[in-house]
Amino acid sequence: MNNIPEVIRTIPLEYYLYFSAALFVIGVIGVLTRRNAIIIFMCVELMLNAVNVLLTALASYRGDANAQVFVFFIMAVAAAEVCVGLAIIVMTYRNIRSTDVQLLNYLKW
Amino acid sequence: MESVDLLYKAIYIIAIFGITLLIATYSTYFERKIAAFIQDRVGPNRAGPLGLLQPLADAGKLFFKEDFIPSKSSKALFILGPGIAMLVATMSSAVVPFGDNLIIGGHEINLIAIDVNIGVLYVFGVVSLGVYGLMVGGWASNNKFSLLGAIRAASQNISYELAMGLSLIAILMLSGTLSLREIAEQQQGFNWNIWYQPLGFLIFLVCAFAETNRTPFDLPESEAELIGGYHTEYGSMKLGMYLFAEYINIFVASAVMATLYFGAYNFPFMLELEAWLVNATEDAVTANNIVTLIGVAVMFAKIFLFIFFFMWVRWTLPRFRYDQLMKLGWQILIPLAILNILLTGGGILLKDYLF
Amino acid sequence: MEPTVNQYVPSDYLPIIIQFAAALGFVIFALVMTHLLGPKRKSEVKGAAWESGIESVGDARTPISYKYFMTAILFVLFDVEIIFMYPWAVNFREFGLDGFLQMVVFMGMLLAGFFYVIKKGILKWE
Amino acid sequence: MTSIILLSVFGIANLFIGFMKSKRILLPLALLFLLIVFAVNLFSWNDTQSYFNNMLTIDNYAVAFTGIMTLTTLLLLPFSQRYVREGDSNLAEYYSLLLFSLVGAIMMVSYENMLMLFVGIEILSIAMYVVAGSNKKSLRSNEAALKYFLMGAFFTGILLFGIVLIYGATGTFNITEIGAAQIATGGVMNTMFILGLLMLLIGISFKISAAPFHFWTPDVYEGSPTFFTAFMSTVVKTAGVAAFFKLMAAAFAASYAAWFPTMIAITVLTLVVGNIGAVIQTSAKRMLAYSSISHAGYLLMSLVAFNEKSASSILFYSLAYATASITAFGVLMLVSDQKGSDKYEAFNGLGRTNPLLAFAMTVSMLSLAGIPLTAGFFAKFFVFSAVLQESSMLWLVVIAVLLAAVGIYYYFRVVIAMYMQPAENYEKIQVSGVASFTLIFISVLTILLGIAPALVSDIL
Amino acid sequence: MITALLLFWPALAALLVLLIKGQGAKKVAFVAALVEFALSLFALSGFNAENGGTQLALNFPWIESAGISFSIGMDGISILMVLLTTFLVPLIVLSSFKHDYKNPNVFYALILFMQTGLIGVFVAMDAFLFYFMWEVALIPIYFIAAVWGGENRIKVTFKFFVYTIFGSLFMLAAFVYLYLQTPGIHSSDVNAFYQLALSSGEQSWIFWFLFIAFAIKMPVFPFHTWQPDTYTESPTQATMLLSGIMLKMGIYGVIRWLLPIVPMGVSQWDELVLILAIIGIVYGSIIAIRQRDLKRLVAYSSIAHVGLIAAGIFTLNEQGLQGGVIQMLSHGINVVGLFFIIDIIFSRTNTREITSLGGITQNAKALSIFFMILLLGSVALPLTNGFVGEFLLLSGVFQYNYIYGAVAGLTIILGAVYMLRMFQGVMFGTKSEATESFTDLTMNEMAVLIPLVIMVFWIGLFPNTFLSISEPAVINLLSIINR
Repeated sequence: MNNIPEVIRTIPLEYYLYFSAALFVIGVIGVLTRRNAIIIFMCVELMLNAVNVLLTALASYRGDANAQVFVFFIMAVAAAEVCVGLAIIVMTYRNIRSTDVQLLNYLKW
Repeated sequence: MESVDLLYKAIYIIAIFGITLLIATYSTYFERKIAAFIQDRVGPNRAGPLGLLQPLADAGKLFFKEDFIPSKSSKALFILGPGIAMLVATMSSAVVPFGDNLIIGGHEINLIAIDVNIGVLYVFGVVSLGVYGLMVGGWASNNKFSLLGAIRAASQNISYELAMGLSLIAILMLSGTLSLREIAEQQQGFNWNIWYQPLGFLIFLVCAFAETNRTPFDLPESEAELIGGYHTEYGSMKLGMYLFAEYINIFVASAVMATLYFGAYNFPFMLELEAWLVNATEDAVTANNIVTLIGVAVMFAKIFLFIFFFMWVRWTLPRFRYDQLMKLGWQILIPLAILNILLTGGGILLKDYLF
Repeated sequence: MEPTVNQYVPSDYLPIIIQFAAALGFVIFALVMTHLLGPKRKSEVKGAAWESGIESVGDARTPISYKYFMTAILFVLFDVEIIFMYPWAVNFREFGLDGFLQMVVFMGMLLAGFFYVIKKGILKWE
Repeated sequence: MTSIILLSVFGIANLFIGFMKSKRILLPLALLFLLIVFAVNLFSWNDTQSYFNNMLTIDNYAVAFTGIMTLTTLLLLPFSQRYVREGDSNLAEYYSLLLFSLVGAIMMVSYENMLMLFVGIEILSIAMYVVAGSNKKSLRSNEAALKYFLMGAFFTGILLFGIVLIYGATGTFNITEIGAAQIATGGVMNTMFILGLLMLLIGISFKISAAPFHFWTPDVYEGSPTFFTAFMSTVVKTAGVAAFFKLMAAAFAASYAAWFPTMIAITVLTLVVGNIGAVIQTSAKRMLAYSSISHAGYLLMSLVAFNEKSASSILFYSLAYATASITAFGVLMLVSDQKGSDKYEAFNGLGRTNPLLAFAMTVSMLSLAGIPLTAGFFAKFFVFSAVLQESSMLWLVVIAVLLAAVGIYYYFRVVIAMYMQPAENYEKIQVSGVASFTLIFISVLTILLGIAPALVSDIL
Repeated sequence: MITALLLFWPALAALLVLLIKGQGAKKVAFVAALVEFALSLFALSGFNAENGGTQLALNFPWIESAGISFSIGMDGISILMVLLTTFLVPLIVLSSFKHDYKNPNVFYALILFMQTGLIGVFVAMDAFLFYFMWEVALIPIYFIAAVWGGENRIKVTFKFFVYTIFGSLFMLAAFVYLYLQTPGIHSSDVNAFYQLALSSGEQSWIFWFLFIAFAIKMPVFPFHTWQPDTYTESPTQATMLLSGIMLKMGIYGVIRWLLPIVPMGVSQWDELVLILAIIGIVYGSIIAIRQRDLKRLVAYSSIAHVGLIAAGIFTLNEQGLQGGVIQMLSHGINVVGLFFIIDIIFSRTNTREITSLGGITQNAKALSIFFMILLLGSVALPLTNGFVGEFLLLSGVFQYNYIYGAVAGLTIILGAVYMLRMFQGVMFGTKSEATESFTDLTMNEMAVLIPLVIMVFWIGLFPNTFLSISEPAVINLLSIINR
């Protein structure tokens, strides 16, 4: 029996790295290819969570609480972003009845 | 964990699962019986002795009804909705300790499905997933009543989740752990949290009612306004699952309340009893097992009490208005919960500094 | 996080999978069974959304009162703030008075936001 | 630190004051708040303090930039008269958001730990997402907010991943320790570190709208209400560049060789895109948006120069650019409110109808173009001299000089419109007293800095 | 101190003028300009002509940390330029009295403000101050030309502005580079620059950076394209300022800031510059011959004259430099006079086309005489001011290279051709519709022309008055160049 950081360490750090990198890349690809604002936003959240996974793994590997605290902050900030972001998306939706970002071309990209 | 332990655990989990389903099934029966009792009538009495087979008959009926999906709905989500609701409901009992250690053949078995140190968070997390079941179902139905019901349910659930979370904080400050088993262990004997947290319990209780969409908080399905609420379009076992999930939730909520505030499997003079039994039987293992089993019984007794309470309230109180409901959740319970935290914190500090 | 007295290994979480499998199994079983057992008769009227017997009008997916939406957003915000309190609450005794006062400041901010929201009338229904 | 606390408290107080019936009190009150913060901030001069276990360090660098950003906001506020006049129900919220975002900005210039950098950026950005869409009925505003938000969140993700990779490579979030870690390892850097560094660069480049991550800027700046565009292009940019430089100086000085090629490419691209982009615009607002990109390029120049002069040249440039931009956007706001257009033509005849506005605008355009007698000249001068310190970067200065000459073209289009083009109607634009006073003040300040730059340039 | 007073008085006066509403502004401006002239004479009285170095200097730190100081002072060349400025500005103001410009207060304030810039350029002994003043002089003239100019003014003046700024940014870059080469805590003082030991490669590119800036201002072929249009479209006062004084900034810049700082660069490229200058002479003259518009004609003649000055200066000998200095004065006086006369003609006939003019002599005897004198000065007839300058310049060029000298000598012949053609076309012949009721000079116009004509003869007859002032400075400069 051992404690959680040690448990996390039973899996090599690289795996966490690859895993979170994969998540992150999926998020990036999603942002770049999708047209629905909400899905884009969810992909962004996926990116943030990839970061969180990696941070947690690193924190355990280094026995450093700083990284865990960082995760907390990312979560809090992500929540704030969700609020503002959803509000913006809803506001736009009420005006154009769609969440397709391609429909928004009143300004040149 | 050894495979034998795992086996025992699996048996235990299946057992609890079965018990959960059983209790949920029979809750419907008791609900009607209690309603009848309160309204001074007989209640179900045809199927089997005292109508005891009534739930089975109901279940059978649900199974044999047409598995109907409205043409304009989103098919996949329509099926997913009740599935999620049911899944989530049955998952949440995993971290509740129904009893202390049972020692069988030298193996010590904790009477808790999953003994993790984040039990409270687990319950919280899983329960809040329940909202998805309602939302998905209501939205997938593509029916205005369903949608409105689902949204009402969702906003009601999340509103009361805040107060619930805040009221839990006070408990955590007292116990210093997130593990439900440890919280239960700390309430050894008659040292129940309810004595320290009456206000917290009250808040939690109200929130538990709201979370399970029980009267007086059953606005999502208030027949007069919204027909069936989120499950207007549902039939057959899919409807059954929503109803089932509700009763399972009642059961889990009762279990959690019992664990957090009423000492779980602890009962007064528990240690004395065990000491006496060790003396009497001269076998620590047997004594332990006997006490544990009594504890399990006590636990279920407490749970049943709460379930009864749930039903009692249902047939006693009228339904809230929606604005009253939201006002209660946000403007009364949340400040109260914060006040409770401050009082608890102050009390603990005062105690630590003075004594 | 502080290592706790009781220690855990990944396999401690195995029971969750068992429980999940059991729950999932039951759900799938029930859904499949009811699908197989029940009769199947379709008709246009039956397939339409039920709106108190009146013919259904338009699509149900219309925007509804923004109040619900505001509630959801506020929930996200406050819930995260509450989550912040959990580690603090668990380690409350360790932090002692200092920690308590810091949390009072935190809750002060929270309450300020809360009262702002109330005064703004966002939680006013009807 | 006091300024951070004060701003937060004032911001909250402002929200509640907003519930009062009269909205008239809000503007004076917000000005008063900022004045207090500005004054209090100065007390920290030469009094370096660390807070929160070294997560924030209020040193002279931070105080100077805080001062600039507070001053900028202070000078910008009088131009919100439109909202005051129309009795916008969210006026208090706008002010509060500005105050809150200033908190973020201050954190960005005083961080010692990447966590604070991240939090600062987010506090700033989230407030900006909101204000970008504050004109709820306008589709342009909606679109600007949505784009800004989606892109902003996306690049925040990249920034974060960069921070985490750097943490993975060095084991710390403290920028000084990161710097020390590289020296300790003899500047050896693994893939993780390089990747992290690259992502950091991308993330921050986005925030200061450096090319090729600038694409959002013109749209967002054009779509947002002009008042907030002005805030974005001044305070946000200043904070971004100051944070960028602090990061590079403290954490990545040892790996200069690794990021220098990337940064110099970004810088040149930014200069080119900003200036060339501005030339082809027909809308003055959009021109100002592109011009803000180009100014990011000049600011980046002093960053890539990366020597002891960089900090003070960034400081001076930020101040000069901020003062000029306030006037530019302020006058644009007044003009476009009246004429309903933000094209160049809207400025026609302004020299005749409103000599004061025209004069202030001229001064600001001259300053933006970097013509002597204005602060903008010395700003460019300090930047160029910082870059020329490194003789290998002469070519960069040549490019910048050529592009600065291009800049004159589009800035003067405004001046030409004001003084030389006939207007359709000569209707005087109503300007409130406090706005007029601010314009005069800024013009005097711009010229004063253009004559005696030592007032500011020597403090760092 | 007197230098600082000279520098700041016009700026102060400009602020004062700005406050005056209505046409009274011009009078105040005139008085202020006269005061400035008196001040410059006072400065001259305190000036020691024997000394080749900087006098009446003032130096205090400006941007202390950067070693940049507010350093002003005058040597023989500077003071002549300052005198030219202070002499011409009151005349230019006076010449505008018959016009009623709108917003006169702004107009005259800008002129006075520009004077500060011009004097600043001539007295600056610090590179950045020089650059600063260079631009300070540019902005007012841009506005004067752009706001009060002719139909095409917007495009034309903008071209002018961008051209000049473009060049001056190169100058700035070069200055910054030089500044960074100075030892210790850097300095941008002119003497510090003189002492730099730069490699020939550095000198070479610095030369071009600086040269482009000055060449645009002068303008030397092929950087002249902004000039004829700008002269034509600007109001006459702006044209006078541009051609009479501003143009000299470029030449002065070459003398003060180019030759002594990068002598090696100069010796590498002076051949090319000379060729350019001489091409400019021939080109300007030939184009001038073909012009029908009076203003354009004088504008192109200006290119030719400036080409000669540039050629003379780049010979790097004493005759050339002295000739350049004296020719700057002469050209300033002549060209201002000519433009004024063109303005007079234009204001009475509403045309500047040579073909639609003619026979003015019959109505305006006095005008004819003044015109003739200025014109002869311009074509360098002996006894006029033009002769002294051109003689010295040509002899300088001859010393450098016979062939160049011979080609440059064409300027006199060609100049005579187009000038006399112009005079003939405008003044003689039959009266045209436009000149039917031509009136002679007014008192006011006389008051402008008389001082100019006096100076034409003064310089022509007693060039030593001025040559002696500049000689020590030129010798001093040459010693620095040949260090």
